Amino acid sequence: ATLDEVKARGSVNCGVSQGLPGFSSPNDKNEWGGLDVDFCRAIAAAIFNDPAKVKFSPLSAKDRFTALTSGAIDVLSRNTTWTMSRDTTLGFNFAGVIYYDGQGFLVRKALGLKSAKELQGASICVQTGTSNELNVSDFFRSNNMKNGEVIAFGTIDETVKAYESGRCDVFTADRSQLAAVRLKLTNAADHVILPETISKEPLGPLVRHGDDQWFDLVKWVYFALLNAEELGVTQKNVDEQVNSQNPDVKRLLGTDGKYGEGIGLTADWAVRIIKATGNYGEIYDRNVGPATPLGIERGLNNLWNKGGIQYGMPVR
Amino acid sequence: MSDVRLSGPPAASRRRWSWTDPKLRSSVIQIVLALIMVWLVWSFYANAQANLSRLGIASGFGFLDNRAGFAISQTLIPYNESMSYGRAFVVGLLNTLLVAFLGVVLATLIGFVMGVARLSKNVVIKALASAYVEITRNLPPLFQIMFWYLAVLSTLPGPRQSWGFGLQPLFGAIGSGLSAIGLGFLGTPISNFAAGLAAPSVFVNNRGLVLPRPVFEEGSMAILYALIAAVVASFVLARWAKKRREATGKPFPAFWAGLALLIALPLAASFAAGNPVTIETPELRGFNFAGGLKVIPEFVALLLALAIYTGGFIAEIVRSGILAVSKGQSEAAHSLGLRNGPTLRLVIIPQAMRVIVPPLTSQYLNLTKNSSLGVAVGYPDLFAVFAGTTLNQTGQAIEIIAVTMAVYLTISILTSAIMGWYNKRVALVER
Amino acid sequence: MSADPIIAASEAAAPKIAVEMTGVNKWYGDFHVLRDVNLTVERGERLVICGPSGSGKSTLIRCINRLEEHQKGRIVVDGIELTDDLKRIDEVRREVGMCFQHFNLFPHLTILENCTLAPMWVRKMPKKEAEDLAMHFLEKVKIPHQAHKYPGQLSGGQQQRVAIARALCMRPRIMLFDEPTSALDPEMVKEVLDTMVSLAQDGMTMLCVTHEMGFARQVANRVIFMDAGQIIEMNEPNAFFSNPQHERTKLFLSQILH
Amino acid sequence: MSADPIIAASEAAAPKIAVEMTGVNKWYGDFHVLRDVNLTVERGERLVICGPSGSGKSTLIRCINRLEEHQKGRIVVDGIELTDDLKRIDEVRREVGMCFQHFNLFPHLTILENCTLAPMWVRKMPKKEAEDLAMHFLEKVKIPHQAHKYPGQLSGGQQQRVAIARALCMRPRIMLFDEPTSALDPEMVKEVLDTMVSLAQDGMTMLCVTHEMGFARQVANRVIFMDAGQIIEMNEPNAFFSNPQHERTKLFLSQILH
Amino acid sequence: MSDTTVPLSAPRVSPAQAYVSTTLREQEPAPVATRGPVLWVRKHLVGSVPQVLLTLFGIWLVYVTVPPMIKFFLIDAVWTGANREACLPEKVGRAVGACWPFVWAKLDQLIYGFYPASERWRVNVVYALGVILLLPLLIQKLPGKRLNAILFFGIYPVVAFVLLTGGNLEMQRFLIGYFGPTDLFAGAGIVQGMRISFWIDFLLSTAIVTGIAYLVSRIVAGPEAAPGAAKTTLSVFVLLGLVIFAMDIDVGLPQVETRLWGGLLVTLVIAVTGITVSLPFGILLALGRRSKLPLVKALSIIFIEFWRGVPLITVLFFATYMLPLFLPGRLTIDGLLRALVGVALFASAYMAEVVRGGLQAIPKGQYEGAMAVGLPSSLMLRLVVLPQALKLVIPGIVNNFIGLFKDTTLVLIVSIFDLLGSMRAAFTDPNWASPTTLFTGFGFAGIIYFVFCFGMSRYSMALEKRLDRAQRH
Ligand SMILES: Nc1ncnc2c1ncn2[C@@H]1O[C@H](COP(=O)(O)OP(=O)(O)OP(=O)(O)O)[C@@H](O)[C@H]1O
Ligand SMILES: Nc1ncnc2c1ncn2[C@@H]1O[C@H](COP(=O)(O)OP(=O)(O)OP(=O)(O)O)[C@@H](O)[C@H]1O
Ligand SMILES: [Mg+2]
Ligand SMILES: [Mg+2]
Repeated sequence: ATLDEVKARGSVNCGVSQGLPGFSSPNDKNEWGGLDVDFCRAIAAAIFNDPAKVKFSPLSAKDRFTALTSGAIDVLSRNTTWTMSRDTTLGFNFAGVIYYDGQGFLVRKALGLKSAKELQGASICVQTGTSNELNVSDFFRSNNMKNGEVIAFGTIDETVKAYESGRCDVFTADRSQLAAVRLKLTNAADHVILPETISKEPLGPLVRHGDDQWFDLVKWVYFALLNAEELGVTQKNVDEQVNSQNPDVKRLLGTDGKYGEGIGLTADWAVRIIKATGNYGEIYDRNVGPATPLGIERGLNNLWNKGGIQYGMPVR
Repeated sequence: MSDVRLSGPPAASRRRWSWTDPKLRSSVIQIVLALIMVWLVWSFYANAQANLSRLGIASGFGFLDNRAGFAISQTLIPYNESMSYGRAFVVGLLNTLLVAFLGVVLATLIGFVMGVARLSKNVVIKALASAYVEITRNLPPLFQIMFWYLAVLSTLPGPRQSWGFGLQPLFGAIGSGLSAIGLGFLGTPISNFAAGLAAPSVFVNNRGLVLPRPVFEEGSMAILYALIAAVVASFVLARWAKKRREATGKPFPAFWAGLALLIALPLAASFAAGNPVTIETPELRGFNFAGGLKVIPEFVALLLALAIYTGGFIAEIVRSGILAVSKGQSEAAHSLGLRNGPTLRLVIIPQAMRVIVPPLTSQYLNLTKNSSLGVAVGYPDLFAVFAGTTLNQTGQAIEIIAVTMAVYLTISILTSAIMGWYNKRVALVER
Repeated sequence: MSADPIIAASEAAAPKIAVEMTGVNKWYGDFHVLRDVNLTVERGERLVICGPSGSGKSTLIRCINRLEEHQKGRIVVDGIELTDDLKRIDEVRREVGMCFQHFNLFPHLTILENCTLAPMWVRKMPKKEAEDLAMHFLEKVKIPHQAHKYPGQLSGGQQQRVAIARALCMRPRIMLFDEPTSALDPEMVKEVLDTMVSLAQDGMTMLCVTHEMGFARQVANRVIFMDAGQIIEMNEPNAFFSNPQHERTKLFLSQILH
Repeated sequence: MSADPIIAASEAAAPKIAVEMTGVNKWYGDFHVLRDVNLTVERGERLVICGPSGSGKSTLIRCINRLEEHQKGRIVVDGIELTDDLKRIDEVRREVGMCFQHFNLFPHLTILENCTLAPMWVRKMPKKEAEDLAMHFLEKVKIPHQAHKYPGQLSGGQQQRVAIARALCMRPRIMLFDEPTSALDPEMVKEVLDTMVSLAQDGMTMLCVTHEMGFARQVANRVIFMDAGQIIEMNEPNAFFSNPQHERTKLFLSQILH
Repeated sequence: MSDTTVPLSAPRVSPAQAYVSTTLREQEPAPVATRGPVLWVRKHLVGSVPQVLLTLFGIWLVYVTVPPMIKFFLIDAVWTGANREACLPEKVGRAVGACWPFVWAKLDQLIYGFYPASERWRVNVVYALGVILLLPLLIQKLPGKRLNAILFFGIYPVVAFVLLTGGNLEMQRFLIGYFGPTDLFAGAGIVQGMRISFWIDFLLSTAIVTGIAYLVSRIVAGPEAAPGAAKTTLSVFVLLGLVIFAMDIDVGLPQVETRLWGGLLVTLVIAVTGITVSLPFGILLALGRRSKLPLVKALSIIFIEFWRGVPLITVLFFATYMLPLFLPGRLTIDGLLRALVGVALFASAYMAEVVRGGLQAIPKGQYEGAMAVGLPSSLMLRLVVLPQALKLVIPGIVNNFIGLFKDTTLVLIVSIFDLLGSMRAAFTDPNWASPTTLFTGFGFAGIIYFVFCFGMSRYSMALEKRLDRAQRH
């Protein structure tokens, strides 16, 4: 079973993107950071009580699924859209939606475009192997527009490079990615993201079919993060919260019942997670929130009771 | 003398059963080997089965009929995202074949020119050709593809600042030539006529190369027929010219006559059919040029890099092929009164070819295989479209990689077979 | 055997002097290979040239059909002076046939094609006619049956005879031979020499570099001895062999004849 | 010269009959090379085999150490019948030495290494001993000084003598020679023949394909004449040369002796 | 025929024509140039009208390429700077050529990839050791080739491996563990850094395989061959055990995962491993292809032609993404190792063809000579045929190596960052985006590739010449 292998190996193998600020990218010292990365750290913390016991595999969109299928990684946490075919025929299970996103367009300001509807005849750069590649064709078709051409590149860097060099008029990807990419451009101010969101892009971690225990574990790490935020358990106060009398908090933190054992861990699994990475809101704010260079509002990604749709299943 | 009639060898007699019998030994070794192979194949199969069913991945080729859903930037046959993966496969395959075929042609041209240049008496030309060969052969092909794509083509101006090329310079030159010889008044009507043709109609920008495109309307078939007729006629003419030369010894300029036919017949047909072919000139509209024929920069970069890289190897092959023909051969031809041209054509090249062909074949194969590197610059060849995008969308790695490998293998085998056949034809007959 | 009518015919219009060399000098770089060579060969004459290795024999006869260029002096072949003019060189080469030590047949062509190549492409002869001519000479050298084989399938002696036939097909007025038998196995030497003798009997003008002294005695009008790029001695064969005048000639003959 | 003690020693235990061929037939594809050959060679005998080219001489002796396989009949060498059995083939090859027309020395090994290779790897002899043995035979063939050179640095005659020494190092009871002198320049033939004569004087059983009739007269017990895959005539040398019986033998001898 | 001479026309030499030279002429200088610079220029530059045109064209070509390049890479180049500002013409106030500070800034990444800075000395040691061991191997005159070769091909890889990865393989299972019915010894613990489970498995596997080898060879080749076969198998295992043991000891170096490797390091690791692994496999395949056993021959041909017929990137794809599907679930292989497997398979096929060329060049007489002195076929191969064949194909092997070196770039398609991949990654750094960054980067990487490949090709040519000479003497 995956969990046993992970334990024997002493680390979680986690597939991430090759460098997408806010989600997963290495800093100058080659330390990985970002929303997707922190999720992997949370898994490691839950298992080993050490968020460092995770090995990151940077993967291009094109390579990510085969890497997971082949067992090179245990979990893929790489802004991957939850689609039916991926969930079924490709042989994966999505453990949750860590970031609700939608596809948008990045263009040069100089073009003076207001709307994606004006993109008739434009050349479009997209990363191959993504849902974006499929959506963009559908968008043009459903709006009765003709795109100039869609040029698909193997990695995000190549795609951005091509956009920047003028090979395309438009770069399309998930809006969060666009925001991140824009930061990497030489003159961020010269580029704008068009208002349209042309698709639903629920991004989340996924695991292979065939190991329900591991699937549960990943899924519940995600729920633990959400529940912690909802219950106000934070990295700072988690030690105090252990003594909380709130029955929801007690169940989450394992002071009441041994829910952790259901996923092959110990009762205090969630404590370890929160201590290591903080709750979902903390992770969000740290990596992509308004205070970061990306500066993305919570929006849909707020908790269900705060106007968003993030909803952690109850620990019970 | 004893009477021994010619007879065939006897059938193998029965042998004593011994472990040092080589026949028996070899069969045992082979059986063991066969068993190992079977076990290997079986265990591969069983592992794959187990792994796939554990993951719940679909298998089989049913996916080929599913909707592909993605766009492809260069399509030789009509294609859009609502067509099937099977169609996308064909589009990719054709793109591979296109770049491989043009690459082979171009590389051969470059290679022959450079190979001959390396043998030139002219030291400047020789040095340049040597530099070309050494540089191109010693840089990885992928490096060269990326160089052309990233460093050269991507620095071209955007569509609005495109470099336009028309016939302007030509007509301008004619005009000034005419005025120079005092016929300036003639220049006026000519320039008027030329103005239409002279506007830029070929554009180069960082989106590639945009060319005027012929649009075939009703009646265009006539031109095609005329072209076919002209081709047939030139063949017949060439054969007739050869016959005549053999019969009477008199040469006939079959090449020029054929060329004239090839131009004149379709032109005449076009006139007769009321000029059914119109030229669609590209126009800058919105983001990009609309109309015309577009050649994407990914293709150009790949083609250039492949042709230039392989050309370096072919140049060396050609050079050594020519050097392999001894000096005595050209001396003999000269002493028979043959001049340099015929000596080269009738004596040197046919002999050089037999040295050149086998290594040339492997260069053609290498070029075809290297065309798969287009994936690094986003050229939608078989590998990118099928083993890339399709594999990603469907996840059926085994089927897709197997088919991809099989396709390349088939191309390789076909090419070697054709070149092998040709090589047999040019091989020397020895005692 | 009477003179070959085809060869005889081609001789008809020729000037009396076949080759005339006056003060011919040639250098390879700094090396002076031919030093003031004067030589007149009349029509129908048969010259044998001998001399030690490196003495310039090959160079001398290769100058005659301009496979090598001379730097000083005049060479007039069949009335045509050899200059840089390409047309004249062509003319001369059409009149002068040559056979090499290593035959230099074209290995990718059949024997017949070897023989018809030049007549068809240089003399613009119809194929049929060229083939008839070729068969005539192949018969003359006694290998008509091999016409459709390739050179690689023939023995050395046969190949050299084909080379002679190939040269004859251009109906040259002069034939040059550069050691035609020295690359052959001993048993094949004779068949080639026989062919050359029969050619001589037909009255062909021949210049022949060879060390086959029997052949020289039997066929040559004159024997020329060269050393260090000069003609040292020249005489009719009997006198040459029986009574050499120059020291070097004596030395050379003593080495070569046993 | 007295018998070589090492060779003599190795002969001690041998059976009386060295080679026995009964009704041996061999085909190359459909081509019948050996036709019903019957031949008995006694220990210590020295046979010379001659005959026109292509008559099957080489094939015959190559069948004896199984470089070629025969298809019909029996070959018994030194008491061992040759069958497909690899072990027997190995045994036979250990008892039978062979020298080829083109020597086939191993060019990447020194002379000494050429000689010690087989004793060390096949007879599992210690290196020192093998080298002593090799030097013994190299002295016998008169080239001990060249022991550390490579074959490419030796003349043809020397190479052939090394080849003989190499074969002797396996202390064979029978030696086969396939035209050992025909690839040599004339001046080297004698040195090799001398070596072979001295070997014969030591009492070695020898089968030798050669056209050196002087050698045959001096050394052979019997001369065999082959044609078209058959043994046509067999006799002791004097009778064979002075009074050949068969038409073909006469013809052949007339061609070969002058 | 004509030796019954028909009399030829009588000799026509009049006594006057008979001639004996009296003076011997001395060597004279030529009246026109037949050598020297003037003739050279005439012959090689301006012999005829087309020659002159060609020369002018050539000079024009040189003129439009070489000076601009020198200007770009040297004269107009920027040599120092901290970021893109240094290379922007607007900021510098002049035309800007190559942006060298970009290369300096990325140099570490190009040489080491993401190899941790504190551990880079290990890479340097490996580089240095490699050079120290390789140079004497390449220089023919130096003695001790055998020891040198053993050090380079035998010891060095192990040392390099331990240094680069940090050793400590932590192997958990061997043959039985992977291919056996269950993971028998998973429970056994660790003693002094050694995994008991692995070594139990190893010893057992060794015993079983040796036993099988003994039995099979006894059946196939007879009783006296069996101990030899068993001994050989055993020694192979002992050697393997030693190597694994050496790689497994924890020498106290921190582990550096292969995915941190990059740049030139990866290029060299792949090229060198590819060539050393492909040599023995290539030889086996080449021998297989010449085997008389139809099955062996057919399998070898299929294997060779298959790998030669498909592009390397499909092979890499296969190794990276499909190999794991075909192996038992328990077996996971490192990403770089997977690429190496692909490269090695591919290179073996090409190597096989090179070696086959050498085998074909060995004359039949050598085989016959060996057989006639009684060498059995295995010894014949080892002692007579292979030494000669391999020596003949050394230039071919070097050429193969050049090809492999160039092919290492393809690993970037399976997301391993070799030199070219690292360079491309460096291009995306917005800190260094300037109009000339790309050209500078390509120029730099190009020079490195060129120096390696050109150097090797010259070496192989020199070798070829020397072998030619050696063959002739
Ligand atoms: N192309 C060349 N360049 C320089 N020197 C040459 C060249 N060809 C021939 N020589 C030299 O010119 C001299 C005369 O050569 P030539 O071939 O005419 O001699 P030869 O009398 O025919 O000798 P051989 O009997 O060996 O054929 C020789 O010393 C030779 O080395
Ligand atoms: N491997 C082979 N395959 C087919 N035919 C062969 C082969 N080897 C020899 N022959 C033919 O068998 C015949 C006898 O050959 P063999 O070499 O025994 O003759 P030989 O008497 O030794 O002649 P030579 O004096 O030329 O060596 C020849 O006609 C030859 O062409
Ligand atoms: Mg998506
Ligand atoms: Mg000469």
